[in-house]
Amino acid sequence: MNLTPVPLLFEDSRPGRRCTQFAGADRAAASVGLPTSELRDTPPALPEMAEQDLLRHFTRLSQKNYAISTQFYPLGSCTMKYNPQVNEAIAMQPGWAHLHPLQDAGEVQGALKVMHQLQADLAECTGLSAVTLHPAAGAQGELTALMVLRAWLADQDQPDRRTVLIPDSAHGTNPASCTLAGFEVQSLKTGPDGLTDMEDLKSKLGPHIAGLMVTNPNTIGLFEENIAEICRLVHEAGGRVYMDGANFNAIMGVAKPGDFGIDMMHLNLHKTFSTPHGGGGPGAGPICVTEDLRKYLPAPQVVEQADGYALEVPSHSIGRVRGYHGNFMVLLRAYAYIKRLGAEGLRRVAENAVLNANYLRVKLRGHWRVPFDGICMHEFVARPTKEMKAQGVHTLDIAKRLIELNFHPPTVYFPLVVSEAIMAEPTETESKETLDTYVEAMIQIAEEALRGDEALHLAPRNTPVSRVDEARAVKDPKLCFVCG
Amino acid sequence: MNLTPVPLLFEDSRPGRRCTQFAGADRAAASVGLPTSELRDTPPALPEMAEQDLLRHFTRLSQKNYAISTQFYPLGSCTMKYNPQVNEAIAMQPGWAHLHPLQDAGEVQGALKVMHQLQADLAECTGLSAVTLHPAAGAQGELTALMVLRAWLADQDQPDRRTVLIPDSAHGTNPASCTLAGFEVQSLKTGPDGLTDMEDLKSKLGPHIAGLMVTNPNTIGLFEENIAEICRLVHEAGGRVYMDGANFNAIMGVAKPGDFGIDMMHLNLHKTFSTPHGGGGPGAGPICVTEDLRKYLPAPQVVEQADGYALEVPSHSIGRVRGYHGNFMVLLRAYAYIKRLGAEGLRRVAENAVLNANYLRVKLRGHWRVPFDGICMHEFVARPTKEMKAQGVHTLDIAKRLIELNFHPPTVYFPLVVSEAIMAEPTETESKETLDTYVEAMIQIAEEALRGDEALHLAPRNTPVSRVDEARAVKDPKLCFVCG
Amino acid sequence: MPYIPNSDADRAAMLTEIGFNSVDELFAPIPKDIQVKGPMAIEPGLTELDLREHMAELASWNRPAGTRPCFLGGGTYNHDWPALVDHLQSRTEFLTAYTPYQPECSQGTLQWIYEFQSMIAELAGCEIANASMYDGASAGAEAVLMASNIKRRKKVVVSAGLHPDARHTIQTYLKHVEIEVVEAPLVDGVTDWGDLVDKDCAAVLVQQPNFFGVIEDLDQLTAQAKQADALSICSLYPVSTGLLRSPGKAGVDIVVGDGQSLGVPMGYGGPHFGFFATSQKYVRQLPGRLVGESLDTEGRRAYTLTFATREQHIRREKATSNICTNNALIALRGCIHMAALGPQGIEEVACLSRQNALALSEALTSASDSVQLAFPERAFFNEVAFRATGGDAAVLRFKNALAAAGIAGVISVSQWYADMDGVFTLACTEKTRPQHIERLAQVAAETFQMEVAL
Amino acid sequence: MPYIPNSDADRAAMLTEIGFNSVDELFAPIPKDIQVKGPMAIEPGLTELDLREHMAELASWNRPAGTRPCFLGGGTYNHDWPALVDHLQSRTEFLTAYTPYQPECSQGTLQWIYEFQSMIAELAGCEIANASMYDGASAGAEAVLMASNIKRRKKVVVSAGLHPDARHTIQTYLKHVEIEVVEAPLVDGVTDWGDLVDKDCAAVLVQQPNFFGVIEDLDQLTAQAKQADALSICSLYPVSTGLLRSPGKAGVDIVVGDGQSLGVPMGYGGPHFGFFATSQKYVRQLPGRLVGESLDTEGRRAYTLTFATREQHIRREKATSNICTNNALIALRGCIHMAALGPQGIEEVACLSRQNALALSEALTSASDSVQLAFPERAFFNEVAFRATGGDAAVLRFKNALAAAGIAGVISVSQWYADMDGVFTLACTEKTRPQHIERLAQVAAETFQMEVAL
Ligand SMILES: Cc1ncc(COP(=O)(O)O)c(C=O)c1O
Ligand SMILES: Cc1ncc(COP(=O)(O)O)c(C=O)c1O
Repeated sequence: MNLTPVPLLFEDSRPGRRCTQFAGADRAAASVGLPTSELRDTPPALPEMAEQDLLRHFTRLSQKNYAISTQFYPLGSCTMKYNPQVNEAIAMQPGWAHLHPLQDAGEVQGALKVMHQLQADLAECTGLSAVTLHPAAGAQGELTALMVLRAWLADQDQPDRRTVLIPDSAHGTNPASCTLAGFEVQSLKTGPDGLTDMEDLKSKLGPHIAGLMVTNPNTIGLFEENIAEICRLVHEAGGRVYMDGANFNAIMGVAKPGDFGIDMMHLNLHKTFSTPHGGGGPGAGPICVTEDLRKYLPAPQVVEQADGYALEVPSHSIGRVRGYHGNFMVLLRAYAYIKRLGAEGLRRVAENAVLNANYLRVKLRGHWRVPFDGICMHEFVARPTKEMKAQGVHTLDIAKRLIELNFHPPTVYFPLVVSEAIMAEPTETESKETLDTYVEAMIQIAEEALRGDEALHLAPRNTPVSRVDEARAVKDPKLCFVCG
Repeated sequence: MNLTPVPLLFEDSRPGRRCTQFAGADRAAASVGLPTSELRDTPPALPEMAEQDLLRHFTRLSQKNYAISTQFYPLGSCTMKYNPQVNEAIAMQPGWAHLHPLQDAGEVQGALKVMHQLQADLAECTGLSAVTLHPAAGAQGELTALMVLRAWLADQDQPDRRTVLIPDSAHGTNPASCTLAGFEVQSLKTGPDGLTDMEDLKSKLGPHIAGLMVTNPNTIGLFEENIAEICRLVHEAGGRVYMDGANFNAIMGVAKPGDFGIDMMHLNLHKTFSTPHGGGGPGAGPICVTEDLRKYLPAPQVVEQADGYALEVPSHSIGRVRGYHGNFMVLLRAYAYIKRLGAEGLRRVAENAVLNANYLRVKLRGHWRVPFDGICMHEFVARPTKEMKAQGVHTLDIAKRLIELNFHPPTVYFPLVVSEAIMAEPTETESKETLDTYVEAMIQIAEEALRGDEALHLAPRNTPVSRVDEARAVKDPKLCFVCG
Repeated sequence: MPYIPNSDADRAAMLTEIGFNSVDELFAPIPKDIQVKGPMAIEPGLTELDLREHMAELASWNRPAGTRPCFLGGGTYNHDWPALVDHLQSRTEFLTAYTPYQPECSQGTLQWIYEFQSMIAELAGCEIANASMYDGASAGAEAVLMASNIKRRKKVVVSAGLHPDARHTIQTYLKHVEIEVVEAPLVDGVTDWGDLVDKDCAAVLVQQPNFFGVIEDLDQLTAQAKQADALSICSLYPVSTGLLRSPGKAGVDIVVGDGQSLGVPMGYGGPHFGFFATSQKYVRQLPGRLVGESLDTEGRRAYTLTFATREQHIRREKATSNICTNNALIALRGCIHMAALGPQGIEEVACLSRQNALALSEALTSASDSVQLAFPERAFFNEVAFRATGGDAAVLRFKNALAAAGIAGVISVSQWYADMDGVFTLACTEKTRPQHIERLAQVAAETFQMEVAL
Repeated sequence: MPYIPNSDADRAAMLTEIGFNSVDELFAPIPKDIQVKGPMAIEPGLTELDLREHMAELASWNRPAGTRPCFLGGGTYNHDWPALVDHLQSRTEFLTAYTPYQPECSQGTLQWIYEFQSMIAELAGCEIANASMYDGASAGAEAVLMASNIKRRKKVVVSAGLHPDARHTIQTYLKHVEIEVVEAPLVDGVTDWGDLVDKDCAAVLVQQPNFFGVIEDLDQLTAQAKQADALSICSLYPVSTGLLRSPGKAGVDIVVGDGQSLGVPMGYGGPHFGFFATSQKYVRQLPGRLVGESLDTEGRRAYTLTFATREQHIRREKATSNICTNNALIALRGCIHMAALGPQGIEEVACLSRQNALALSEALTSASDSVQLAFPERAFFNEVAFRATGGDAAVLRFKNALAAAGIAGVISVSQWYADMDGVFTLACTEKTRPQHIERLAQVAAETFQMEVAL
C-alpha cells in the first residue's frame, strides 16, 4: 500500500498545465451563430495537470487499493473471482470497442452473433429459454423481471396481485426493485435451518400474491432444499417465482433453475461470469424467463434471421430500461469466458467454488460461530462467538484486522438475519494455499478476539488511513471539492 | 510499497497447476523420428502456477519498485524522463508488433519509412549526416563506432593508431568498448573547472592516437566549452572524435555535435528519446557519423529507392553487431516521440532539462557541496560537505534516506572524479513542485547529516527490505533457485 | 481447468481434510432430482489462443464505425481519448476492486470517485454529483423519480427532444409507479412547453443539445419549472460545456446525462456511465453511491462512502433507488479523461466539434439542393439535422452510398418521429477531418444528383 | 508543450528564483558560435490524436506476418503468448524503473530477474544465467569472447549452421581483438567438425537446432571441446527444450540464445532478449548483470545486483564486457511467459511446433515432386529445409505465390549459403493450423505444377 497522501487533482492543479490537446480549435469560429445566452465565459474549472503528473496521480491512487489481483477478496455475495486478462485484451480490439450502437445490423454481425450465442448459453445454463441481455446490472434485472411480471399479471387480468414475498435474508435490491415496479413487499422468515420457513410461506400465500423472489443459494450460502415445493406452492397460488441469481456461481452446471420451477431470474455477469467491475461496476444483469414470458422482455432481443442476426422488439415488450442494447462490452467478456470454459469448465467453477467455501467453513467452524453449519454452497456465514462479544469485539473489528493482515474482508453485517455476520465467498479461483493463509489469519484473529486484544480495535494500522469517521461524513458533508 | 514478502515462483509452484495451455500436443507423435539421444525424459522444471496466482505474483512484485511513474527518479546520466503512454499503445498495434524481420521490404514499407525518417531526424539533431540505427544500446553504439574508426584507420593505412583518449570522468562503457574494439585506453585528466584539461590533452596527442571519446555535456553535467578546439586538436593529430551522446538531452536543438567537430556519436534513444527500459533495458544506441564514415556503418541501412524503402549494406561495412535490423520497436517509439514534439518541442526538452537541473543546483548549493558550481547542463554533481563527512555520513546514507523519503536517489559514486558524488538529473518532465519537494528533502537530509542523525544510517526503514548485504551475495553466491 | 488453480490432487487433499469423499457429496443439499444429468449443451472450452483467434474471427464480421470517418451520433459520439485512460483503467488495483465498502483499503477508489464527483459537478454546474449511474437514459428516469419523490407529485413533462431511448426508459420506469409522463412537442426543432407544465407537475426535463443537435433555451426550462414549483432537469451532453454554460448555472435543479463522450469507447452502446448532479439540499433523495470526505481516527483526511441510508442495502423497499452495482470503472475513464482535458482541452473538443459541424452543414447543404437544414433557424452544436427532399427513401440511398464509401453516418429519425420523413442527423467530433466532410459531401452530391436524375 | 509540465509562468518563476533572466542564459557555457541558429529541420509536432492517426496510417503500409498464416522462421518465430504477459509488462512499476541499483526500492525487479535467471538456467541445463543480453547474436559473440578469455586462446570454431546474423556478429566482434573464427562446414545439414578443433581453440559453437532446423549432436560438440580442452557453446532455441534435452545437461559449458520465442513479439526483429547461461565456476568471467540472493540488515531475504566487479562501471577497460543497458523489459516478458507455460506448457509448445513441422514436411513433399526435403536423412525440429528442383527462381515464384495467397513464408538460404541454390526453410509453431499447411501445400502444388508446365 502507498501510505503517502495523494493531493486531490484540484490541489495539484496549476494554471497553464496541459495534458490532452487538440489542434485547430477556434473559440470565435465555433461561437458563430450560437445563442449568447447559452455561451459560457470561461471553460469549466477542471484541474490543469501535465500528462506525467496525471499518470503519477492515478498510479499512486491505485496503490491505495486492495483488489482481486493483489489480495484474497472473499467478499460474500459478490463472487470476486479472477477477471481473465485475455478478455480485457479481446475487448480492446477496435472491432468491438469502436462499434457505434446505431450501426446497421449488417455492419455488426459479429456483435450480434456474440449476443445471440450468449442468450442461448445463458438459457442453457439456467434452463429458462428466453433471455434478455438488456439490463445493466443485477438490480436492473430484478426490476425488469418484476415489470415483466406486472405485464403478465395485467394480461392475466390480475392487476391487483401486488404483493411480492421476499425472504428476510434477501439482498436489499430485491425489495427496492419491488417498490420501483409498483409492488408491495411482504417479508418471509428464515427458519432455524437458514432456509425459507415453509409454514410462513404457506401462511402468506393468497390471491393478492404476485409472486416470490427467492435467492438460491440464499445469502446464507445454503441451497433452498425445498425450492421445487416453494415454486409449486407459489404457482398454485397464482404467482410466479423470481430467482435472484447473484449466487449462481454455486450451481452452474449442477442444477438449472428452470428445472426446479423458477420462472424468471437474473444473472450477474460481473460476478458469475467474471467481468471486471472495478470500483463498483459496470455489471450486466441479463434475465432468463420461461418461454411464455418471452414476449414481455425488454427491447431489443437478438434473433437469427435468414439474412443474419438482427435486433427485434418482443411483441408485448415492457419497453426499455436503458439506452441501446445492453452493456455489450460486458456481454462480450462473458461470452469469451463461457467460450474459454465450455460446459465442463462451467460446472467445474461451481464444484470448486463450493469446495473452497466448505473448506473454509470446516476449517473455521471450531474457531468461529457458524450459525447454519451444514454443507454450504459457494459461501458461508460466520460470526463472533459470545465469548468474543463479551470482550467487546465486533465484526467490524474482525474486518479491520483482516485488512491489517493483508486480506480484503468478507462481506460484513449481511445478511441481516445473522447479527454480526461475516460472509465469506472464496470463489473457485483461489488456491488451497491462499485459503490456508486466510484460515490461519482468521484463527489468529479468533484468538486475539478471545483475549480481547487491543490490536483488534486499533486495526488497521498499516493502511493509508485508519478507521474513518463515517458519521462526520454525514454531519459535515463534503461531497465535492469545489463545494467542500 | 508492498512490504509483504513474495515467495519465489518456485516456492509457490504446485504439481499440476496450469496457466497457459495449448490443445493437440502429443509427445509420442512429436517424438517420431527424433534422435533418442537428444530427447529429454521430463519437461524442464519450470514453476507450475495458475493464471491468477501468476498475476498476483507479478503484480505484488511490481509493488516493490520505485519507478518514474510513481517517484521522482533523478538518476543522473540516465535521463529518466516520462515514457509516453501513447507510444506504448502504438507499439502494441499488430501492424508493428507482428512484423517478421525477414519479410520482404515490400511488406514492411511502414517500418522502413519509420527507420528512414528516424535516420534523417537524428542526423538533423546531431548535424552528422550518416546514421545507423543498428546498435542495441549506447555501449554497443560506442563499440560500433570504434570499429568504424578501426576500419577508417585501416583504410588510411594507419592501423597502428591504437590509443583512444578518454577523460577520467567518462562512463565505464567507453573504456570497456575500447578494449573490445582492440584499442588501448589512455586517460585524460579533468581540470579544476570540471572540464577536460587541455594541457593534458595536448601532451597526450601524437601519431599513436586513434581518437578521443568525449562525453558532452560531460558526466559532471558541464558543457565542454573547448569542444571545438578539442576536436581541432585531435583532427590535427590525425585522430577522430567520438562523442558519447548519453547526455544529449541537454543540448538537443541547441547545439549540433557535427557543427562543433564531432565525427561520430551515439544517442541513447532509451534516455533522450523517452523509450521505456524497465529493469535495465532495452535500449537503442544509433550512431551518427560524418559523411565520409557512412560507408563503414554496420548492416543494414535504410535507403529510399525508386520503388520504395529498402535495406542496404554499406560498401565498406564493418559488418553486423547483432541480429536483424536494430531494436525496431524502440526505434518506433523514438520516432513517435520526435513526431509528437517536432523541432520546437525537442528544443524545449533541452531548455527545460537544463532549467530544472540549474534550479535544483542553485536551490541546493547552500546546503551541499557542489564542486563545480557554474551553470550546469541537464545534471549536476553534489557531495556531502566536510562537516557531514565528519559526522560519518556517506553518500550511500543520503541515497538510502532519500528512498525512505519516497524519492529514487540520484546516481551515486559516479563520476569517479568526484568522491562521494551525488549526480542528479531531474529531466524536463518534472514539475516545479516535484523539484521543490526534492529540494526540501535534500535540505532536511543535509540538516540531519550535519547533526549526524541516526536516521541516515538506519534508512531505509519503510521498504520491503532494509540495506542489503552485498558482500554476502558474493561470498555465498546464490544466483538461481535450483542451484541455490 | 482454466481459471481454477487447484489441481485434482489439491482437491482430493482438501476433501480429505474436511471429511468428504467427493465434490458430489458437497452438492447433497441440492435434491438429486433437480440436479442436471449430463453436461450442458455448451461447446467445449477453448484454449486462450483458440479463444483469441475465435474472437478475432467474430470481430472481423464487424465493421466498426470508429475506425473510419464516422458521422454517427444520436447520443454516442466518436470522440477521442488519450492512451493514458486505457492504461490507467487497466491497472488491476482499479479494475478488480469492487465497491469501496472498506475505506481503509479502498482510498484509491474513493479518492478518484470524489474527484469524479467534483468534476462532474463542475461540468453540470451543480453542488454535488454521485458516483455514477448505469447510463444517461436510466439516470434520466432516476431523475424524474427523484423529482416526483421530492415534490410528491405524479406527473412529469418531458421534451420530445430527449433521446428516444431515454424517453422510453422514463416511460417504462414511471409506468409502474403510476407517474404520468407528458411529452412536450418540438416545434421547429426546439421544445414547446405550451401550457403543459402545471402545479401537478413534479419535473420538467429537456436535453441539451437535444436529439436533433439543437441548443435548447435553459432559461425557458427553469422558468417553466419555477412557475409550477417543479424541478427542472437537464439531460446534458457533457462535452458541450466546453463552450456552453453549465445547466446548473442556469438554475437547473438536476443535471443528468451519459458520459460516453468523456473518454468511453462507443462499445456498441455500453457500458457507458450515467452521471447525476444536483443541489446539496437534495442529497438525501439522491440515487446511487456517494463518496464524501471525512477524517480517520488520527485526523487524516480520508474518503468514505456516505449517506448510505438512502440506499437499498440499508433502506430496502424505502430506498431512493434500487441501484447497487453502478458503472464505476467506466466513470474512472471519465475521471481520468476530464482531468486530462482540463479547461482548455474540453474547450478545444467543444470548439472543434462545433466547428466541424458548421463545416459539415455548409458542405452538405451546398452539395445538393435536395438536402437542407431541417431547422435552419436553430443553432446546433456538434450534431445537425438535415431534411432530404426525397424523403426516407433518399436518406436510405444516401446512407448506403456512404457505407459503400467507407463512411459511417446517417441516423434516420423517422423510426422514432413518425412525422419526420426525410429527416436525418449527422454528428461531428474533434476526430472529424476536413477530408471526411469533403468525402461525405461528394457522396451526397452524387447520390442526390442521381435522385434528381431518377 | 507535450511532456513538459512547467508552464511559461512556472519557468519564469523558477528563473527568477535562481537569478536568471532567461533560459538562454543557461546555455551560456555553450559557445555562441556553435549554438544552432534557427529551428531544426524537423516537422512540427503532432497532437496525440494526430500522432496516433499518423502511426496507424504508416502501420497500414505494413503487412504483418504474424496476423496471418506464417511460416517464416530463421531465428524469429510466430509463437503465442498469454495476455497476461502484455498486461504485466505494461505495469509502469516494471516498465519505467531502470537498472535496480538501489535494491531497497527495486526488490520487484530484482526478484523477477532472479526468477528469470533461474528459469533460463533450468532450460539451458546450467547452474547460472545472467539477467539478459541484447539478443541471441550478440550473446553468441560474448560467449566466444568469454571462452577466449577463460582459455586465453585466440581461435574459435563455429558451426556454419549457426544463424548467419550470429555468425557475422561473432566475426565482427572478434575481428578487432584478433581472434580467429574458423567455420566448421555443414555436411548434409549437420556440422562436420573434421579436425578443425585443436588445442589452439578456445571454443566450439553449435546452434541447436541449427539454422536449417536440423537437430545437431551435442555429444559430438562436447567431445570436440573436451579433446581440445576448449569450451563448448550452444546457441539454443529455448522452446526446443520442451522436448529436447537441455544443452547443459549434455555437458555444454555455455548456453546462449535468443529469447524471442518466449513471449516476445517478433517486432521486426527487436528488441528480443539474449540469454546467457553457464557454470557457477565461470561467474567472474560472465558478461552482463547478475542478481543474487542475500540478506538485509534484519536478516530478511533480499535480492541485489552482484559480482559487479566484472562490469564496465567498475572494471572499465578490464571489464568482461562493455554491456550496460541490457534487454530487461523483454526478459520480463520471457520470465512471465516461462512461468505461464510451466513444464507442461513448454512441452505442449515444443510438441505442437514439431508435430506441425512434421505435417508440413509431409504435405509439402507430397504436393509436388519438385520440392524435396533438403536433408532427408536428418531430424528436424520445428523448421524444415526444402530444396526446389527449380532452384532459387522456383523458390521466388513460390514465395510470391504464397504472398498472393496471404501466407508469410519461405526464407531462401542462398543469400547466406551460396552453394545452396533452391534451398529454403519454413517454420511452424503452436499457432500453425492444419488449414494453413493445407493452403500452403495447395499453393506449392499450383506453383510447382506451373513450373513443370513451363
Ligand atoms: C444477492 C444479490 N442480489 C442482487 C444483487 C444486485 O446486483 P447488482 O449489484 O448487479 O445490481 C447483489 C449484488 O450485490 C447480490 O449480492
Ligand atoms: C554517459 C553514458 N555513456 C554511455 C552509457 C551506456 O549506454 P547504454 O547503457 O545504453 O549501453 C551510459 C548509460 O548508462 C551513460 O550514462
